[in-house]
Amino acid sequence: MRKRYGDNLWDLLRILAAGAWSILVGLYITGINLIRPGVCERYPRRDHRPDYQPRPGYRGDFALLSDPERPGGLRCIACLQCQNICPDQCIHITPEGKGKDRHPVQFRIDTGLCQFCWLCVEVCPVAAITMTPDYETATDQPQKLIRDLDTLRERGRNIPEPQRVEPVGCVADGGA
Amino acid sequence: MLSFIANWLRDLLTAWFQAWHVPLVFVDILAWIVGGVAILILVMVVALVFIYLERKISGYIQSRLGPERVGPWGIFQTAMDALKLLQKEDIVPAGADKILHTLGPIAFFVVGLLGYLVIPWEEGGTIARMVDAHVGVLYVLAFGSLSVIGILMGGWGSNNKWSLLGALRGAAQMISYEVPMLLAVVCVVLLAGSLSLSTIVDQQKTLGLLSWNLWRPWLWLPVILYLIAATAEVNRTPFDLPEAESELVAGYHTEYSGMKFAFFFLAEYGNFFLVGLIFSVLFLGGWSSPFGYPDPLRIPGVIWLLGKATVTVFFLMWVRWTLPRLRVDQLMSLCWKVLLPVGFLSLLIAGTAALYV
Amino acid sequence: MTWDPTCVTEELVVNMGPQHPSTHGVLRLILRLDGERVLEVRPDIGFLHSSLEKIAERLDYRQYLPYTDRYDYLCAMANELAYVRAVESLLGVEPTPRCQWIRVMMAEMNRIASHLVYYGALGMDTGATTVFLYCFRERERILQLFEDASGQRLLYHYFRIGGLRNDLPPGFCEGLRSFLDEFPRRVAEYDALLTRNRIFRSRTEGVGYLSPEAALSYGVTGPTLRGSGVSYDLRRAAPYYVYPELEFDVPTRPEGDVMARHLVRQEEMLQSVHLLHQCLDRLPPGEINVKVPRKLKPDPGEIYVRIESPRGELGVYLISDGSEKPYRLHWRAPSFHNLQAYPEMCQGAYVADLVAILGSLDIILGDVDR
Amino acid sequence: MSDVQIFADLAFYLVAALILVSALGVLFARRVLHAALALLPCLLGIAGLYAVLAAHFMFAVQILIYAGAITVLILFAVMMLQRILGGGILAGSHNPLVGLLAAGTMFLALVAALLMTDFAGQDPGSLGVGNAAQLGQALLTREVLAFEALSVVILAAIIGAIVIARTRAEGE
Repeated sequence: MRKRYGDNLWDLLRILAAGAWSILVGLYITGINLIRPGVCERYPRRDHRPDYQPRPGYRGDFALLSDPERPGGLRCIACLQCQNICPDQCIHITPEGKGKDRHPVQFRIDTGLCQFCWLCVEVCPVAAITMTPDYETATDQPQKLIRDLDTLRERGRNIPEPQRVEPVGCVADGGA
Repeated sequence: MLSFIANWLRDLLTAWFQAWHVPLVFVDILAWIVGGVAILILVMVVALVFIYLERKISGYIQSRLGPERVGPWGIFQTAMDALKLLQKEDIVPAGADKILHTLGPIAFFVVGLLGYLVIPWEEGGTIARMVDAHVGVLYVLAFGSLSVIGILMGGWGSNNKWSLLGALRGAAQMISYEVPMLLAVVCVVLLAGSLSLSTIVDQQKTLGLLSWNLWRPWLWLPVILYLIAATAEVNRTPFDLPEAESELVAGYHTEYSGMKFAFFFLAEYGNFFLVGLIFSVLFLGGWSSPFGYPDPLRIPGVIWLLGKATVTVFFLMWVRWTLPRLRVDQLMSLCWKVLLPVGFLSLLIAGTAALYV
Repeated sequence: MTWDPTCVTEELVVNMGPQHPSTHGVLRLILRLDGERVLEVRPDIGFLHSSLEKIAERLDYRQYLPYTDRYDYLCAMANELAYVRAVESLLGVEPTPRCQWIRVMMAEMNRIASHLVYYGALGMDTGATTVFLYCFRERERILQLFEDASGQRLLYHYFRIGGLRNDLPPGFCEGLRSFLDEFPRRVAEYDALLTRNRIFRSRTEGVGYLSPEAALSYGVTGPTLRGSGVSYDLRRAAPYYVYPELEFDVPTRPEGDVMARHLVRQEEMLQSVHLLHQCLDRLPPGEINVKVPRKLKPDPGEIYVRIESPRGELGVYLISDGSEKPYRLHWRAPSFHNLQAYPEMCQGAYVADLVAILGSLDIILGDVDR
Repeated sequence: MSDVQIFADLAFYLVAALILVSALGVLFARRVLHAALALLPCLLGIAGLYAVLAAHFMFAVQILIYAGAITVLILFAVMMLQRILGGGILAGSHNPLVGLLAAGTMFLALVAALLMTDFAGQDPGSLGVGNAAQLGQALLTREVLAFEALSVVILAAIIGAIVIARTRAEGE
């Protein structure tokens, strides 16, 4: 039930004093925070943490790992498992060749449709597809969101091994 | 310094006008025009600066950075925003009362400027000197009470229910809080024995910091009262109900864009700074130096006044970014049940002090 | 002089939303106002309908998992937990102990993160903008931990059927511990800045009253129910995973107003800190994944699994017809049920109370509309 | 005639024109809201008249009370009473005869007052109508009976308003 303040004078004064005190406490807290350094980062300027990179395993952009001994220079065997598991059907692969020579001639990922769930990376039997920690993928042109084979190959050229999270976990004592 | 320039100009003009047989009354008219333009520029600059400061201070309070892109530390951000607003299309909502929609921000802006005319910038340095000599305090309050008309016009003319609700809230709030504000000011007037702002400052100048009205215990209640009521008059948190964004979208200026919005916005900060100026004049010794009279540092009075007003404004900004907003009924009961009795009490105290201290 | 019958204060019908700063998304409230008083409020939902239940019928069990993150985006871990538990129960798979501990940890961290958003949003609704950013500052640290563990900040897709995406990364436990050590001090700061503020108290105390009977009959759950004095928490009432082994209180408040719900959530954050300390102390080593078949084909049957999400009882009702895809999936969304009690709470409220009450319900429109 | 006098005369005619025009606006505005808004320049013009007479106190009080408070109250009431956003009530004369009678009586009274006043010997400054101190002294000494009577009337009005508001609140 709604209390009626000010029914008696003493109550009113007490409430006013407590209210004024609570406001002063609030001012103290905001005042302290005014002096504390801010936590925001000057994002595109990067003078805060210039070498910041997300951890391995961050789901940013796609890359296809290279293997110079295989046709097409890619590890990918065009088994279509990633295309099949993709919930958004954003991967389109055109395979070529039979058996050991099977490789993709077209590998298209529409990152505009992608929900970055990492399922394609998990399902890949040869660890050919991976995701890189590139997080600045925004664009104002939808066609720039589509990654084709050349882009993916180029991105994967500098990645020696697929980006996986190390299986080192912490246990009860808090150590790694 | 200012009055020196003004006097020199006046003498020059008088000489010219006499030479050309122009009635001398035009010297006064010209002085008014020059003063008015100066005030207009001042208010514009002040509003831009304080919008920037508000954003920066709120940023720091909230562990953010605030604007920092345009210019060093983002100091040109508000200027750029103003430019952007000027370029924008002027949208009048369908079914709106076009005349009122246009008149609203203009009325708000013009009325906001008028209060500056009687502020004593330095010794004897008001623009409307005749008015200030008789009723300076009342004059400021009178034009403060008019600013609600602009809000009502804008809120009504927008043909939007949120605007209307905001305007009605604004009207109710500003009329109500005028009363405690008047009571607080009357306490100072009682002690000063004059309605003139210059006289009120003159009484606080002798010992510098020590002779400020702020240190007189019988004026402490009016100080608090004035700060609360003035915050409510300029619609700032915790009394920003007319434009409460979480309730009324943007209140009375929901439907405004471009120039007209800029007018509302600038005038709001103009009014806000005016509150700081009047507080400095009433309680912080106005243009007088805090180190005694005459100023040992020889800093112009305008600087002191602007500095004091800035400190007041900073305090109110700090309050704004700390407190939640009151509800309409609580706003009204705070005004009529708490502030009004406290106002009468402080009037009693101030009256007693005026008689016996 | 004739009296013009139109010359009366007329009721004002206002659309609040779907585009309104404080309807927490795209909710449309149809208000009937008498001045500032609310005569009637009718929530109109469905603007964020994303047919998540239908999507489930199109995809197989594994593919649907990333979608669960997306409908209640503030506690994605809880959604994943509910769904993963449902599928695993249907399959008869029991996750490893370490996996269970980590899942509980993640769910509790997500509870803190979600309550922080609630906390700040209520402050925002009542006009105190600053506490919102303080809450986001602390939430950011949790999100950073989530990003380290799962690779994403908001839509984690961290749980898998039968286990987890990966084990906890190095440094995770240290990071969490330092956060947990600092966080209670931050809560005390919010408490002093917002909760104990006189203006905030007068805005929330006695506002939006919901009686325990009404709450139960509307199917209200979670902190909103506990704010009405009903001590009902699925972590206690129908415990799952390691909750029976953990020690925690179920905070309850009898007042049934906005403030009561607010205090319940504030206390819950501290309880979650307590729970997380226990999790960190007792986290067992071992495997995190159990082998599940590549093609998931549960036996025909149906199951209802519920967990305590930050918003209340989150249930998954799953029917399998023996194929790779669910035959039917239904979410029992806590926000949807809590929102039903909203018109009841708003009786006799002011316009300004509407947003405070809505804030105290802590609804997510993605959760309401699914 | 001095320069100041010319200036004052000019100001007087300007202000008088403003008052007349806006008063006609009040009379002939089609919407009540516009009529209420037209009242504003009218009242401000009257304040201007006081300013021309160097009655600064009256000038400020006129703005503060009439323009700032009464007009706002009228506007407020009009807005509350209007069918909200429904076009607005149209102004019209419901009973021209009574109105004419009232206006005529007022006019006669004003003319009589004008005729009975001796303007020649009066200097606006010496009257002290605009001086706060003199006005206050007059109110608390010579005119104290009228002052007190007025305050009783206002008190009664306040109590009456509260009573009306209370019964409505309980009736809800």
